[in-house]
Amino acid sequence: MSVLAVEGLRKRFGALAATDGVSLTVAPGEVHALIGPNGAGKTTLIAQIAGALTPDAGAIRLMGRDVTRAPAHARARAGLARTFQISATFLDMTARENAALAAQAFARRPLNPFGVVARDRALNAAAEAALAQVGLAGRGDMRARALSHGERRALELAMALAGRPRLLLLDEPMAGVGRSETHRLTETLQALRGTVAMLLVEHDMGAVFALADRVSVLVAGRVIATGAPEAIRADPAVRAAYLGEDG
Amino acid sequence: MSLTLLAVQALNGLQLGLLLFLIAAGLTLVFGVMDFINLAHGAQYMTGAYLAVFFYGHTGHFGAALALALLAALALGLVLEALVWRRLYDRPHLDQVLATFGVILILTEGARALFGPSPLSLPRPEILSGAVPLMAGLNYPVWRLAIIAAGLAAALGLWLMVARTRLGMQVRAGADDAAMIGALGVDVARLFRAVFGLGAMLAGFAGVMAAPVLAVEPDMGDGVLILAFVVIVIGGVGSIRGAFIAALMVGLVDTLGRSLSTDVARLFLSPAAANDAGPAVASMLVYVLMAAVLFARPQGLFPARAG
Amino acid sequence: MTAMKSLALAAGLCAATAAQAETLDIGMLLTLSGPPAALGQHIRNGFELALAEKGGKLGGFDVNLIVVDDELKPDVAVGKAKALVERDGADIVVGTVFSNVMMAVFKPVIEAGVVLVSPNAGPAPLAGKGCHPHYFNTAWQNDSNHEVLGQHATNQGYKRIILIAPNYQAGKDAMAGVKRYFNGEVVDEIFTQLGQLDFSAELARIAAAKPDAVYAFMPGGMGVNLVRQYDQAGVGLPFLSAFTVDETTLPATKDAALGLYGGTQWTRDLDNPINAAFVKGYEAAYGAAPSLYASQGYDTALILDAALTAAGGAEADALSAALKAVAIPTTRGDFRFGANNFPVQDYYLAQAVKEGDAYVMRKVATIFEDHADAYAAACKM
Amino acid sequence: MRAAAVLLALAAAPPVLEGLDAGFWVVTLSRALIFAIAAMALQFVLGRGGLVCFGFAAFMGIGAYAVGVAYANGVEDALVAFPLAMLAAGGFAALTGLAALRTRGVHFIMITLAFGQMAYFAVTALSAYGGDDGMTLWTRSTLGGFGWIEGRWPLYYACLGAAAATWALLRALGASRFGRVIDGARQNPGRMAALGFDVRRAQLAAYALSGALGGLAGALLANHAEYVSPAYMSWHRSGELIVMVVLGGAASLGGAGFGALVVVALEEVLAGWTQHWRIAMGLIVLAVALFARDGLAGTLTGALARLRR
Repeated sequence: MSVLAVEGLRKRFGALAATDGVSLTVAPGEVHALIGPNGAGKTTLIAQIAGALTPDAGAIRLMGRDVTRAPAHARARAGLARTFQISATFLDMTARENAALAAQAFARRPLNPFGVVARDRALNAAAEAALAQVGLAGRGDMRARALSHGERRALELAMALAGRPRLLLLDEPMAGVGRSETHRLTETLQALRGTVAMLLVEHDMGAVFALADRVSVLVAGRVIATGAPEAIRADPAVRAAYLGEDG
Repeated sequence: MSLTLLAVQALNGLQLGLLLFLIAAGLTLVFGVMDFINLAHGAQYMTGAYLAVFFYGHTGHFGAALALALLAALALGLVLEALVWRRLYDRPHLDQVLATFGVILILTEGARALFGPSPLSLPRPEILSGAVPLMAGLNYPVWRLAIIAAGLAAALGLWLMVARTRLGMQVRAGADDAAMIGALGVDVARLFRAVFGLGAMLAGFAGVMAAPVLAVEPDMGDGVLILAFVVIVIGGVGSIRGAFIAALMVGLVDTLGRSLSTDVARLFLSPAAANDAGPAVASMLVYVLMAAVLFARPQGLFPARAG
Repeated sequence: MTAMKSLALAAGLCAATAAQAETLDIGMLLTLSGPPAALGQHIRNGFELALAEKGGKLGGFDVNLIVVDDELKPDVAVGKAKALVERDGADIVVGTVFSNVMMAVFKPVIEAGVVLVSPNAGPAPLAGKGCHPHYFNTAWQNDSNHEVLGQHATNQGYKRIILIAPNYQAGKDAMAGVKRYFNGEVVDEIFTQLGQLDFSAELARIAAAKPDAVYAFMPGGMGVNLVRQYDQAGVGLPFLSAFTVDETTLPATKDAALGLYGGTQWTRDLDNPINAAFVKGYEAAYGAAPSLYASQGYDTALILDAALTAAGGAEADALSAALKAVAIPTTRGDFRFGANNFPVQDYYLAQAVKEGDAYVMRKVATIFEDHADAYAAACKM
Repeated sequence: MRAAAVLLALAAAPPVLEGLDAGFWVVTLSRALIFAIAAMALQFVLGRGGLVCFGFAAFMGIGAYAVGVAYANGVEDALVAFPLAMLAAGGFAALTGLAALRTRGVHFIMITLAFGQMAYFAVTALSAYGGDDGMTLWTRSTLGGFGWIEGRWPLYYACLGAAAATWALLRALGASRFGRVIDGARQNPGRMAALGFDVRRAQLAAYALSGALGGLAGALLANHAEYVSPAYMSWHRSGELIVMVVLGGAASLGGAGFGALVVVALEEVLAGWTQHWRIAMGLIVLAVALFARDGLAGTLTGALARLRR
């Protein structure tokens, strides 16, 4: 049973069909990459799957359960975690507090009014583990605002992992990140392969082909091809859509 | 409740609506373009009325008083913009609320210190001081028709400016994304000054038009300020069209509510209870309307800011 | 401008108290801001005029007058009343203008063991079962002036009338007062919001109902607007009122008020020496025609002067006994308190007229003689 | 540590003031403490939660009227009236919060203003309880039949106790997991939802709690003034409360309380000097808004820090 099943998803903004009948699945432990030119509707698709946008038609199933209309926080609790294209961390909080907050969502009593969260050993331990996983081990006390762009992308990933999700939605994690940090992020994702299913939206072809078990190509809101990385690389329709060659 | 009385109340509602539009137009422009919450807008309406009374006292001629009052309102608006507002554009809304709350206190108490606490009055210009028989035993003052005309003229003028002129284009673009048009080479500071000057003049103009009908006293700005905010929120912040339609809605709902509520309450309650419930419900109607609109369309009816 | 004049007068006042007599602190709690501020200002002017004429002394005591503005806000007034009696140690409190403020400050002042003398507000509860030996009213019980118009409407043979008043205690008292003496039909009772300034909706309702006459109670700025809009709308029906058409609103309403009626216990043409001197003195000091409120402020000072002289001090029980026994000539003629410490006096119908360029109220007829208020019987003192 | 010093100073105020023959200031300080409770409750949702409520005076008014209505129906015991006041105000906050929390930004400000005005006009229609004129409370609330706050000092210490308890409660809540969720919801509600937090439910709980504390302040205000009036709920009061919080420093709980003390004391002092005290008040408020970026508390602590360095 696939971790994520999207069937006939449709979303229009006035005349623009941002998502025009998209169907795709992500098997347990699989890394399914989603590529396509700018404006193909990748972020809109991710937003619908994560619950930030409500589709006009179609269905989204998470671990077999229909979440098409479920609010974002319900999907997160059902095991779906995501990162944002424009990184969305809590700038006034330290890196450890950010990760601890992510872990808190899945702790026994997330809104517990008693106790001092700053000295909550369980949450801080989970936070440190998540930070270590993305190579931010020593940066726990830095305010998110003071981190470099690459480190903030890593922090976002740590926050997504802190809740031990079943499905990871990655919206261009490598965007704007330098060579060395891209390499480290790819290694981190490489280590996660098989433990958590991932839907990876990314432009960096190097990372895509290094990580993806399967690749789908989205053009103008429609999936024009799905298959193994090598097959997609050779597919003439994909080359035409990407490189603009005729025929 | 005969049909003619309903027509008369609708006319009263229209007049209140258009007066509210004059005030709300300036507020929605300033708020829409500059994302600036100006609580002192009601005080500028009050200042316009006092300026007219002051200049009428010296010139004895309504037309001259009106012109001088508008110029003085513009000047005061620009001075306020230079001294205070300019420092607040990039500050959070809360700081703007605090600063403009301070300005309300200064302008209101200043008027009380200069002109005394008692209400003053501004006589209507001779030619417009008559009354038109509207129904048996009720004449409709020509001056209220002048307010309606002034409201419509201002609406038309503003619509033309916003839709047809370069400044209007910049205003609409500014309402959507002021930073962007700054990047495109528009002197945003000059645009803000122009918008703010226009807003101050509109508020002053509304004050001058209202002075002959209502009493001119230091606290006249408060009640109007709240209604103006209700109007711009219903209409959609930054939208002139929204402010116009919402102002008419609020004017009609408030006036018809005030005249019908006690009769309607009498259908369900005893006369004594109706006398209590009627006026209370009438005053609440406008806020119920706004809460309903915000609940259904949180961005207002005609949001200027896309998305 | 009026503020400057009263300051000059006060300055003159201090210079007059040469001998070092014992000082008496009198707290004066009035509405001096907002639309009805003129009422408080007139009462203050009247009181200070009498004080100045008596060389700053009442009953032989030097008077330290502490004037406080209650802003027509009952909750603000409570705090200020407490400050007057507890912090400033006021021996006597003179106030308030409005009934809703009076109901709020009554407890703090009375419980501080201080005599409370109202130069204006006379709400029904304090005339009836809520009366108190230390509470006196030198003006009238709220309903009385309205009863004058109810009696006048009956005398005129009107069959259907409409009442309009603000939605607060004095507004309800006004309507009760008119209905007590009017034997025709009250077609509609319109309650407006306190401080409302635009009456277009209400005037349309009145015109549609076509009554024989309209009765209005709209003090201060509200009255100015109603009278002006009533005239602009050309309703043309007889306009009866109390506390709406008087020398505080005539300067703003001018011609719009001519011919309109008011019920009052004082007019400028009451034929007695004290009144003639008062009118001349007031106009000389303030350059404006005095109103019934000014006369009430003036009379309050005269009454306190007589009572303090008799009692020899401001101790509550002694002063109250002296006040109860007061029988002196005032601007409205011979003055005495009834059993419930409210005045028993004559009431007149007055009409707005223009004399030269001044707009004043003239007496048209005497409606009641030695009239006590309707709640005196319920007062067990 | 600083909090203990402040508490000690406030506790010593009555004997010191009485000694300086300024006993009436105890009454003013009691009123300041009551508004400090409301300001701190407002700071929790406005400063920490980012929810600019422009109808907070309604919660105080409902709390005051709960005490007034209970009193009119013979219930004078604070053990009944005060919880009733907090329940009524908290309930109103929860109910209106359900609708208000669907909106964001200036629309949230306006819809809370709308609910505040509705409560205000509803109360003016209650002619059974004095309507527009309000209602006098002839005796203050008792505690198990005993007149515990009849005198000036007992009422002061009751207000001080309530203010200290409110401060402690909100400070603890702020440091708890619940507090961090409210904080996060202010910074980025979308991110919080993506992490799995039901943001609206958490904000509604915070909003209802602050409403209940507003009700407590209202109950104390009714006893302080021994009078209840719709004027407690006017939008001007809601505006003044926001000014207190922002003037004091919206970012800090203590700052908001300090802002309330400053505004109430300032009003008292300035009103003593000139009839037109509002001009001076307006200038002070404007100066703080323009120059003291993070309020009096922020600026003071900044200055102190620089001094110590």
